[in-house]
Amino acid sequence: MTLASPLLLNQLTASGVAALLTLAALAILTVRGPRGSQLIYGACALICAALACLGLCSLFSPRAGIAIVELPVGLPLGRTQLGLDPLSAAFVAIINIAAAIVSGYAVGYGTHASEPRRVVPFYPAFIAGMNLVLLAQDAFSFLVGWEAMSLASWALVVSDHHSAENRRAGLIYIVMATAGALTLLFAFGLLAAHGGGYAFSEMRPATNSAVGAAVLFLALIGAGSKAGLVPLHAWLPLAHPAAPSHVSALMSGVMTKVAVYGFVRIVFDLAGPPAWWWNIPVLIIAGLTAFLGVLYALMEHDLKRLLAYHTVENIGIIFIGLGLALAFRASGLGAAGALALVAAIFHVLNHSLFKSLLFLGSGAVLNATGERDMEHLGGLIHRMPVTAVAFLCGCIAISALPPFNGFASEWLTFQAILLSPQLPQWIPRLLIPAVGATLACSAALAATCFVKAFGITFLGRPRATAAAAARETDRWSLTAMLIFAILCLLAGVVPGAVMDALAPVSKMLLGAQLAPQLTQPWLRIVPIAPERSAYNGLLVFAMIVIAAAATAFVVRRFASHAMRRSPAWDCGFPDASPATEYTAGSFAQPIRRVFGSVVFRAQERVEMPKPGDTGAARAYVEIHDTLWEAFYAPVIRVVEAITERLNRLQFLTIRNYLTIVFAALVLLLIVVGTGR
Amino acid sequence: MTGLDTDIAHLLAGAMVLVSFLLLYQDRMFALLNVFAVHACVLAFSVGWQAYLQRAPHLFITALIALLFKGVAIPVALHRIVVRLGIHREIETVVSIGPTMLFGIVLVGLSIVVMLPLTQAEGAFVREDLAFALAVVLLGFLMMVTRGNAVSQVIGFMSLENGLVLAATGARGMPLVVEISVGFSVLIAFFVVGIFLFRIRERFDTVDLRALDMSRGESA
Amino acid sequence: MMRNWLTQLAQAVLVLGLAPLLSGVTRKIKARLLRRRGPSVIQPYRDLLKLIRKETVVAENASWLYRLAPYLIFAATWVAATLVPTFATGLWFGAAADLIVIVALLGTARFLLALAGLDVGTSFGGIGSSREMMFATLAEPAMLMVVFTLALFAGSTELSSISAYMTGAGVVLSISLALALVALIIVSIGENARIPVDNPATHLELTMVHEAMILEYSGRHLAVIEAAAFLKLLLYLSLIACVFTPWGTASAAAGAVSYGVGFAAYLIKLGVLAFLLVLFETAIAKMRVFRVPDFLGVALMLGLLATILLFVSKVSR
Amino acid sequence: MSLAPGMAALIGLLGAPALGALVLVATRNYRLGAALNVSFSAVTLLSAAMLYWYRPEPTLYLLVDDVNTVFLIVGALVGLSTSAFSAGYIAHELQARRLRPRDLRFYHALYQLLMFAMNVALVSNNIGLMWVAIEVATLTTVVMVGIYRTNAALEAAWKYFILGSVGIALALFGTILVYLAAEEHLGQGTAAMAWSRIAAHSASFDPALLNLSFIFLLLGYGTKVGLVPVHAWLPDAHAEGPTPISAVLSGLLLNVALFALLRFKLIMAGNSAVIAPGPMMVSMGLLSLGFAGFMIFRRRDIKRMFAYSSIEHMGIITMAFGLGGPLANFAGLLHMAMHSLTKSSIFFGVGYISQLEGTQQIADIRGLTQSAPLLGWLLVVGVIAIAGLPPFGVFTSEFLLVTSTFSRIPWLAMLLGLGLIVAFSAMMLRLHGLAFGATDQRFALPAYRLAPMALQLALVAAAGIYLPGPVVTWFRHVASLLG
Repeated sequence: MTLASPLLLNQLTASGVAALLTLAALAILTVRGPRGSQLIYGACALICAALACLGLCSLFSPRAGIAIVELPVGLPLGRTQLGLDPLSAAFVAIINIAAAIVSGYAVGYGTHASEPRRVVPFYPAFIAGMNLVLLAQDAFSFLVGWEAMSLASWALVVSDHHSAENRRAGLIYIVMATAGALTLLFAFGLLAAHGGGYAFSEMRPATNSAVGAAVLFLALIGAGSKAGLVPLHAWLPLAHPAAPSHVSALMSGVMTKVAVYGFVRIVFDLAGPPAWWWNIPVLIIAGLTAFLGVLYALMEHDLKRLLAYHTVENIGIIFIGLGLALAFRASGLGAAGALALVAAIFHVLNHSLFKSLLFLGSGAVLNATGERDMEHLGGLIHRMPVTAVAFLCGCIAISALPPFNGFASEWLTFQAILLSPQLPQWIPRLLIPAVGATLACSAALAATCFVKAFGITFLGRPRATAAAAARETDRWSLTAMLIFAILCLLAGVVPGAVMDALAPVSKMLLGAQLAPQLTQPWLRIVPIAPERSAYNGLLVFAMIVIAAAATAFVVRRFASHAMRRSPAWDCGFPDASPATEYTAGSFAQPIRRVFGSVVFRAQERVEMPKPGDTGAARAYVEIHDTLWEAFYAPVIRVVEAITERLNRLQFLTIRNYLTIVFAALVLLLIVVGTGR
Repeated sequence: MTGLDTDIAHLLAGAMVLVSFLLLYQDRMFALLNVFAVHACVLAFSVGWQAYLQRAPHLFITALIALLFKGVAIPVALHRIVVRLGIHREIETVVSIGPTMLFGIVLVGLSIVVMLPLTQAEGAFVREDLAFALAVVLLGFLMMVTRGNAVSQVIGFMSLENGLVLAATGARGMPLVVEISVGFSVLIAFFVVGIFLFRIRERFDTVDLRALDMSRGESA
Repeated sequence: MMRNWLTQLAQAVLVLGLAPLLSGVTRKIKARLLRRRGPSVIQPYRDLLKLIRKETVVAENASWLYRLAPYLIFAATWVAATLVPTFATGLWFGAAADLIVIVALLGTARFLLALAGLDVGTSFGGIGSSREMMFATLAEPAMLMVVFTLALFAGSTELSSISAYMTGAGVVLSISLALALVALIIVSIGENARIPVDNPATHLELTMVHEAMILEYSGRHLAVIEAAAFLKLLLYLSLIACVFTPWGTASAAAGAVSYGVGFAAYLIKLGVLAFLLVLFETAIAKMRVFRVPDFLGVALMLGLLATILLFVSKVSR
Repeated sequence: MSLAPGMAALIGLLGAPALGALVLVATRNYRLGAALNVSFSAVTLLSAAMLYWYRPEPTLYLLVDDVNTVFLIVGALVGLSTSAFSAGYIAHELQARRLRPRDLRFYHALYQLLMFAMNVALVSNNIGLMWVAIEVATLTTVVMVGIYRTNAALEAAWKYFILGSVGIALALFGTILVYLAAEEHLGQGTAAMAWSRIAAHSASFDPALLNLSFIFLLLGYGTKVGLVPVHAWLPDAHAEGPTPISAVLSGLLLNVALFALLRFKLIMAGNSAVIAPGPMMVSMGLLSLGFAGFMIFRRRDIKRMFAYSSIEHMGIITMAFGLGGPLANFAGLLHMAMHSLTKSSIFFGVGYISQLEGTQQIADIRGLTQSAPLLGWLLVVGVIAIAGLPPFGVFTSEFLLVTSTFSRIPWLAMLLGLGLIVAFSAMMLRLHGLAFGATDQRFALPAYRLAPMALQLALVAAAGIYLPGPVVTWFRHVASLLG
């Protein structure tokens, strides 16, 4: 159906971005207290909702080519070009749905900010920056949006600037973000040089395989560092938790998706047809990212950092899908490529939903208890029942368990992996099953991790007074979280709708698309052929509900209704003190034993008191951030060494400086004298 | 002009290089001052000769400045400063005389080498005048670098600047030479006065630049 | 269509009915092998009924999750079990969910069970949950690797198609298939808390895993969870039966006779498999907890090996 | 007879500061002096702006073309806002007893003298005259740097003076050589010193002489530009002098010296036989960029830190011009203008900060966004702008420079990017300490005194978002002139 002319849609979207920017300016001037920030957040929610609708409309509106909105601003030697093609339209829809709901949450949550003026103005600017990236059809405005996104989020990260930890996070974040942007700058420089212009339309024809390869690696570094690919993820678990929780939700659930968009845009759209080996680096890095991300998460006891590390894992899953798409595309297997790509973008949507939900939940917890450390939480399910329900949905979804949405996209990814024998080359055919195993492993680990996250935080008994005194959060927040939970379920139950919505994207990027799914009987999804594989989320969900209901009914019908509350039995010697509960650390101990000793050089040490000594025995756990020690510490050491050396030049005598000048002069004279 | 004229100009230029070497050789403050006076006088003669050759009367002003200001005034002033500061002990050299001289020779060689590729159209003599001027400049610079004491550094700078004036006058019909030489005299005056000021303000107990570097903006 | 409906329904009821019997049989055989007389094979039914009639004791700080979990666990397991063709393929519901979904459904059940174990906040519940999840992190990928292998053979993840392929002429005795079988067996031992991974009969606290999670449960809740456990065992055995010994299984459009045959064949297969399982169990001793990862890791490696061998050897279909 | 508007503009441009210098020596009242200072600078700006439309006839001594008009206008603009800033600044210095009214007379007079000298240097067509003007400018700044007469200040001035004079001497030698090269073709006398003539005929000059001369000019004027390794005077001079002078140094004097360098580069470019000046400039630029980037890490003095940042950006600009080509030149030109505006405005902020905090030590300053919100955030904005992040003009120029370089010489662009990142991280490291962190101090600073800073930053932001068409075409034309 055509709802409006694409041009009009693009103009409206652009004006939506402008509206967000004006909102930011307005916030600087007006916001003083909670009231003002509530208004701003409300407005953000509305604008984002509108933007999401626009994105959907232009996704579904049939188009020939792309209607460019040209603005006279921007690059002096070019013109700013904005517009939505199916790819950007899909992402606009995805990020703005999440952003809208998060803004709604912020209406309630944002009132707790101690210094709203450090948060509220940057919030709309942040969203505006992300939308600008998606709208941009030329390199300059793309990078402007990219950097605006980084800057605004940096300001939000350091908004609570009193803690040195946050300042450090902000520093690492902004530096790595800028480095990434620089590599993207290189990529665009290459493309522009070969295409003869900074507009994407001019770059596309530049199909030179060497250039393409270089661009692939640059994009992998540039966009990958923003998305959080290992080993460029270091900033992510520092920065995301440091920001206020609704911002963390945006950064983890939404901003990383913009990075994924950047990668797809550059590699699939601009870099020309892929060579057969392009998928190899992508798949290897993606597999590592997925696996290491979840392992790091398992070692975390800080709720928000745990979630941040899971973002790393999910980015890995998404990039596995993208790598598969690259492989299939290179071998001309259009349908398979479409399947992989759809799976990846579907997972983008899912992650933006459940990760935002989980961060909002952690925000609610943080707000109610003032605690991010799970070792001090527990038993919140009694005091925050609604939050608990929503959070549980998020946990099941991110653990890729049916009938929620996380499973649907991972199922599709598995189906894509199973198509890889069709590939002619040997290396991918050997690599991809290994990647599949990694994917399966990380899915199982994720389940473990979220049993820990939910179990330790919400179940059991409170481990600290703060947790015991917690209160359920405000209505706005609860509504937002419940909406997210419902969306997670919906996307899992009718995945066909999403897949059909993403068909134009795969058509645009790969020239192939999956068969329409909504026409299948009983709303099942059939990626390739019904006798090959099919999944029907709706039916599975219905069956579980019916079976559970039936069982419950039967049991209640025939069973004795007598029920008694009593102290826990605990094999006969229950201990009242919560200290005897299983903690996050002890829950993760088996995993630490199995994987950690290799990956983290983890060591456990127990100090037993002397016989007869009544002192307590102490257990120490030592864990190394091996990636940091391998990749970042050396760089820092080198820089320090260099600065140490060079710094002496600040403290020479005038005569020494004269000597340097003299030396330079003589040197140049010699150069010229012996020049020919 | 006849060959003899240019030969004389040539000779004077060569003489300046020689005197520059003498400057490098000195290790007594007063001797240094006297030699510099000679340096300035030779410059004055060469400039005057150029003025005569080029029929450029204004160059005589430059010559006069060289003679009076650099040949007399500055040495006298510095002499008094040296006495006042009581630094008429040996000049502490950063690099000892011998190597300095050797390096000086290398520099002269270098300056000739770089002048060689000049096209013949210039005329051999201008070319070698230039070479000498460059040599004087470099030697002056060398002196600034190898002497650890402000007064001798001033002298190094002035000999460097003499080389410039030599080159400027050697270049036929170059305008603004007078202005430039005046400008430089101002500069040198600054220099001397600076040293003098530092002394009488008693901010630095010695004008040895090492001491001058004591107070750093940011102490390491 | 209608027939499929009925088969499906019958199947759902059948697995529900057979599951306790299977456990009863295994216990009986085990007892015999240990030279005990052992309880009657219908003892599990009696246990369930008794439990249902008993008063339910719920720990004080147990939450709604604790009381809801048993039903969900049971439901997920049951749905998964009904997805596995027993006596007839071409189940109507089979078209809606494939082998991966079955694995994932069991994952859901495990997830909820682990949460339930943590809910009361006792240390034993914690031990159980954390160890169970640790086993799962190896067992689940191993299972998925098996699924990959089968799927690559049959060019489908649908159980019906797979077993159809296995019966068909195209099947070859391949090393991958053997590896997959071994992996699948190891996984099913681990998943069903059998020796050497875990001992269903133990109540020695420090060694128990599955029992530790359900330590606090009693009455009807316990009954439902036990039923779920029975179902799980049945599921795995009939999965092996359906994939690796598909003979006799009736096809979708077959007549009543072939259904009868299929049913008989199914019972026989179950009996044999149960016997083998128990034989294995009695033959070896239980492992230390931290030896188990190696045991399951072997399964994972075998599965991966099987898959890769296929990927390399096989032309795509 | 009526006076051509171009000539009138020129007279205003040179006359206003000259007259200003004379008048200001005579004014005792420092408030009046400050006011006069501002007004004279305003006149200068007006006449500079007039030059954009009306050009006087070029003579052997004076030449106004598109190239130096850019420098003139930017310079006059910075000069005006700096004078406005210094009006507020010196008042505080008086209260703090760091300066006496008598100093201010000199200060203001010298300020105008400096403006005069720099304008002369920019409009002079005669390379000798240009040299003289730059020497005068140097000497005036030397005096102004030493105006506090503290140990550190005198030492900085002394260092600046000695290194500067050596630089001047080298530049002179280069000038003489250029004259010699020109003299044999253009005849003796002034004609052979007129840049326009020389540039026009340099093709036939003796390449050896030109090579030699360029070495001396590169080192001589490079000293003024603050290129590594002849930069040593710059950080101390910036750190110890009064902040307005730091602003003028970074915002103007460096550009003037760079302009001189450009003029001679054009002469070189005219002759095909010479060794290309580009590589030398590029390598010195890169060296400065990297060196300054690393040096910023360990700076303890806030003004010295930004001084090093000036070295860094001068390196970038020199590199851009050294690369040549329309795109790189455009980028260099834009970067030059943006850097002047941004850096001077940063120095305004730094001046207030050091006055409020009573120290220049970075370690003693923290939480500015809390203690003085407006000032603190302006500083953050300024640093972000100078660090080359959007939506500021510096980003535009760096975007153009990096992309164009990467497409031509990838490894060079890599080095450039590396230097940029190093410098960026260093700046950010310091900024986090300065702008954030808990503090219980609260400063009251009237907003209007921040007007110059805010206005310039706004200008930079505007330029980053939208550069008017005429300006673009103008800059492109200049870029094409710069070859």
